[in-house]
Amino acid sequence: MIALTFYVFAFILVACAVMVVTSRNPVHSVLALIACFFNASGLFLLAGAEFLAMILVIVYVGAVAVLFLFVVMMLDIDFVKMRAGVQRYAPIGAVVGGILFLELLLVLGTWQFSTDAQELRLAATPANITNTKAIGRILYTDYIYLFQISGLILLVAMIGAIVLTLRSSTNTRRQSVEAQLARLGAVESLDVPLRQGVRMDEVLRRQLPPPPPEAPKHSEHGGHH
Amino acid sequence: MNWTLALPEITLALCGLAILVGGVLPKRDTSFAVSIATLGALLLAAALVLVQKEGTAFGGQYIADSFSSFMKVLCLLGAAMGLVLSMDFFQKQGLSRFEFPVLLLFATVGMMVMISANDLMSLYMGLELLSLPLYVIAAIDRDNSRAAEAGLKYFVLGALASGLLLYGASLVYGFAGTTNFDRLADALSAQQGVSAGVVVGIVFIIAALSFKISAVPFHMWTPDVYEGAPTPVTAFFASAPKIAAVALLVRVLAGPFGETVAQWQQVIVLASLGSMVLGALAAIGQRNIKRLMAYSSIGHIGFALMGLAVGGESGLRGVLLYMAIYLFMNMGAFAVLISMRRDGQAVEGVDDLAGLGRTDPAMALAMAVFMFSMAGVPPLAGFFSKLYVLLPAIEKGFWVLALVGVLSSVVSAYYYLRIIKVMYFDPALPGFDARPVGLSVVLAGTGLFTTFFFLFPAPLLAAARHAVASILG
Amino acid sequence: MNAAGYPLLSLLTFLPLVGAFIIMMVRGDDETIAANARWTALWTSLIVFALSLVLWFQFDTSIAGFQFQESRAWLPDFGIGYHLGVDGISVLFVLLSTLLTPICILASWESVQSRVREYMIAFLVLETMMIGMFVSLDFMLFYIFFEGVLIPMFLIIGVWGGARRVYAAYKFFLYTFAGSVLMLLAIIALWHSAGTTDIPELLTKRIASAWQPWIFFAFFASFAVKVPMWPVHTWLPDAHVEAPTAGSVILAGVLLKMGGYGFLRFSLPMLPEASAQFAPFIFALSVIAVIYTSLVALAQTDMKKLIAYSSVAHMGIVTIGIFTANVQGIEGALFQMLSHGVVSGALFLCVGVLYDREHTREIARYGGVAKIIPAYALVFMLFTMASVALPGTAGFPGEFLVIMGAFAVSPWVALGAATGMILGAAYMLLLYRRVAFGQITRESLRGLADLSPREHAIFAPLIVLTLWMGLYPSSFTQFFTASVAQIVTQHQAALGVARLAGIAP
Amino acid sequence: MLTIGLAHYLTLGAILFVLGIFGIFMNRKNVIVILMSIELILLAVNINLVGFSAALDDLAGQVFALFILTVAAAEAAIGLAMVVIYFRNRGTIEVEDISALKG
Repeated sequence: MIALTFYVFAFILVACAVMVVTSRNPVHSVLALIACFFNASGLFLLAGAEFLAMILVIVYVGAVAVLFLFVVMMLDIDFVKMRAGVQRYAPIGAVVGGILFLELLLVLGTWQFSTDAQELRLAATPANITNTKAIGRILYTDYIYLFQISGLILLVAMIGAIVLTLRSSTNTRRQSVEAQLARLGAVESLDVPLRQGVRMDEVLRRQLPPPPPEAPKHSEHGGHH
Repeated sequence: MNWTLALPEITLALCGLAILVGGVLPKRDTSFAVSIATLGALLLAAALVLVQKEGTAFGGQYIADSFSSFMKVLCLLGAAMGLVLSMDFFQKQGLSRFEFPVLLLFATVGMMVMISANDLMSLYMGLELLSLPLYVIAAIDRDNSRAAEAGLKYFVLGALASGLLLYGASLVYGFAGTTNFDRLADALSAQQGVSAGVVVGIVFIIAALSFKISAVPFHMWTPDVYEGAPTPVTAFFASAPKIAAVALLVRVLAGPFGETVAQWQQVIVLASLGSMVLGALAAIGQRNIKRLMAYSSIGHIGFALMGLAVGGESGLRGVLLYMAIYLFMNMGAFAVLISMRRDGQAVEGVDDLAGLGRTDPAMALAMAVFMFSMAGVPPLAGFFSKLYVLLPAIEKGFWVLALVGVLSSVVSAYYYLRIIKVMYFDPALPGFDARPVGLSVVLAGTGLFTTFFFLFPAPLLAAARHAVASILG
Repeated sequence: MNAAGYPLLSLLTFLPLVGAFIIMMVRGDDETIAANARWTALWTSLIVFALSLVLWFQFDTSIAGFQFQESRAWLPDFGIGYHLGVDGISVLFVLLSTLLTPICILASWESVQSRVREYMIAFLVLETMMIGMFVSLDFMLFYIFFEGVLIPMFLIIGVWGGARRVYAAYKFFLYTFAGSVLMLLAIIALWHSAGTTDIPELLTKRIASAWQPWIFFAFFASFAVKVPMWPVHTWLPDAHVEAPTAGSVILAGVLLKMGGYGFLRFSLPMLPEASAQFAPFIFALSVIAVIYTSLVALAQTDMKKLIAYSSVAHMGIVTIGIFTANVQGIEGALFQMLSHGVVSGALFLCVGVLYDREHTREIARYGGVAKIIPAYALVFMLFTMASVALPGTAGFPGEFLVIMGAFAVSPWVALGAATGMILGAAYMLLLYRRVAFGQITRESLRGLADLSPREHAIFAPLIVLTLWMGLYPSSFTQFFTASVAQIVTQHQAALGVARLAGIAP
Repeated sequence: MLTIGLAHYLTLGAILFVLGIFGIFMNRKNVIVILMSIELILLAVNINLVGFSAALDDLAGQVFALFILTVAAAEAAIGLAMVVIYFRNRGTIEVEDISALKG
């Protein structure tokens, strides 16, 4: 049963991966990539890596793949004009890829562990606790150093994405507190009596209060134009 | 959990966070203040590195020894010089953004993590913490299509290299059951005849690191990225990250994979030969001085790899000395390149240097010193850097390497001479714009080092010997 | 510390750098800088020359070994030290360098008008490198000075040279650099097999026979280019023609001697077997050089080029002398190098005098100058005679001794060298006749000014030396008799050992 | 073939790895697909690591994979940002057009 599940997942995974690489339409590629991640997640479950399987779905499908999709859509590429398919070197590439694959198979097929791999392990899987718990135990203790570095990496990615893509465009309307404060006199705020409103069309106007001694407390109205 | 050992990294990272907050909050342009603060943080980290104790921390993921101190100080110096070179340039280009120093600082943290890595995982994390900021700052001139292209190219190939590294690392992990370098060394030395999977893994890891140091055949990105990126960024790329990657290569090959020397030695020899020859030949036809420097850096890496291929105490010491001297020569040469700005416009042609000997004799003299030094003419520092790798190469009988090395340095002398020829022999063009103080300081410092290294070589030699002793155990 | 009681050789080597530093510090307008640079350079080089006279007077000619030694640790990790000293072979070259430098500076007094400061700095740096090379007793140190010469010389040719200066400068640099890096490998190989780069120590070590040909070949690549030997001489005519006068003088006077000095100091004593083995090969190349370049010289229309080719021929005589490995041959070679340094330097100065006035070096453009400027013609004649080795001038004793030495080895080699002498007489006299005698070819020549006091001052010491060396050679040969005798004895002994080893199973 | 062991996972990893490499070098139409190929390579690595982790009974492999996931997410963000600015500059993301800098 497990074997069958494995083969189903693996087959779909490979098929989708082929589609990622060869599909004409990048949107299809992204969707195939999402399918890849789902199937890989299933394989992780089979191997007992439950936490990783969940993370793969959450992080990859939830964030990364959506990001891909978002960018593909945003870039507004004319897919019809795109040159079709993989280009003329594809057969050569396929042959080279095939050779690489066969070589890897040859190497991996006769896999052997180091004789003392068992003694060298640093984080042997503890018995009788869930995979998530086990990872949680070591992630924040033994691997705190790397964990913090990964935090830095995410920070850097954030800075990087902002540096590269954020620009103060002239088209977007944004609040500028300073500009609003400086607009003193041009706009005045009225204390409107309850249930009377301001009937601008009519001459009905309240009498102005005496001028304030200092910059008035406009800030609470900062939001409106 | 002996976390205080990693104090330099921790301090630098915390400084980075503080500087980031300090840079983001004020409404005005904070780039200058942020640069100064970053410079201070880098120097503080260098001071901390110098007083750092030796040992391992975080369950063996982190190691501090005299090798790491040596390389970290070099990297911090390189980063600091790169920052000084960039400050004025970005302002004049209208690119000054406070994020650049912050990214450079985090990249430096990445280098330090790499250099102190004693585990495949910390190696990878350090490498990525270095690479991601580099991708960004290659393209920081984002409205320039050349910079954007350089960034994209660098990113795609860099990510591919990361993939190769990881695939190799996974195989090595699978074989030994551990990612810790010390334990890997045990596992690999215990084995009679290493299994094929490990060899494939090691080759993948070497290939990925070769990409980072732009050794042949993984050099293709170098000229394009060097040309496309803003010049100070190129200066930084050509120095500190390369030193960190070489340090990593040395540590990995001398440490955990030291027992499998037979498997990787030929690979390194070939990479070294290829880099030296390509660096010498491909640079000849270049008109753009940044591309020329890119090929020159490939050639220099070939020489450094010669020391690694030879191995042993003297060979590795040669690598360390080569990188140290290369840092100074390279930074000095780039300081000149960054000063190449006419009527407010940066120029990059070799011919734009024409007549510099008349218009700015001091800078021309400095550049001539760097070029003669890179060509390996005694008594300048570059000669000694080559000598220190040639000595062990001949001692251990690597005749072909040594011969190809000296012949390629004759060929490369041709294009270094071309720069000198343009500066001194050609009719003068209008002079460059006034040079900012920071550039003059870097120029003077590196120029004096390159010229007078031969008088006081002992301290650097002693430091390198000490450093090598610590990784060879 | 040494015989002088103070670090004489270090002083000699590095004093010019002090002068260069002072010149670098001069501030002011172009005129002030130029004047200051000229005078500072002249005084520096004169002081160095005066100091070097100590060597002349205090050198103990009865000792074959090294004198005035200084040594300090420098790169102890690699067994490379800072070791200076002179013996009979090198001492006169030091004097030659210190003598020619002030003469060159005087010679460029008026002819160099652009970038005077840089020019003088380059010359003083060049002097440091030349002296340093002759006094180093550590191979690595030697190499550093040997190569360091390239930097100032490249700039001197390239910046202040003639029309094709860039090509000539490149050719000069790349030829010598290519040769030298091979020597670097050989030096490292020597260091590896002997564990030291100290020359006196290396001289006592025996290099394994299997290694000798390789090391010899690498040395040969470097020194043969420097000498220069046929067929790697082609950089020399270009460099000479394009270099400014003073550059040519130093090039012919000192730099060419570096090759011969290298052969004599390293190849012959350190690699006796390979030297003996390759001697016929060297003889062949040298004889070809002597005859072929003499014929080429006959066909030249440019005065400088003619003298440049004559240099190649004269240096061919030198290499023959060195590899005869007998006392006459080596003494002759040494003497020939010294005399050639003086005479060819003087000849280039003579050409420079005409060039400064008429701005051409075409032989055909001159004629009958003897009638217009007799003093110059007289000086020129003296050096022409010395160049064709007229007895009584500096050229004679050297060539005579070499031919004597060569005859002992092979009459054919001696014949070749003698043919060269005859051809040399032909082209030099032809040159002199076409320039000095005959009809005055151009009217403009009538306005030629005779030698100025400055030029008199330049030529006077050279004239004195030329006659002194010709009339009383033993005051020079006495310096190197002991050293040469020792080299020859050791060479024979080493060959004897090798022969014995060859006979024994 | 009916018991699923290490070899199965390794083979699957190798297939994905080769596909990823193929995708990077043979793709001539779209840079985004190259980024996706890189994700495939990282997925291959993760499958390898999980396979080894299971076979060795060691959690380090899974932790490694976890970190790779984190970094890959960061890498994807940077990569896509790079594609966006490239598109803004050039109006295209075809691979064959990325050759203004002559290699």
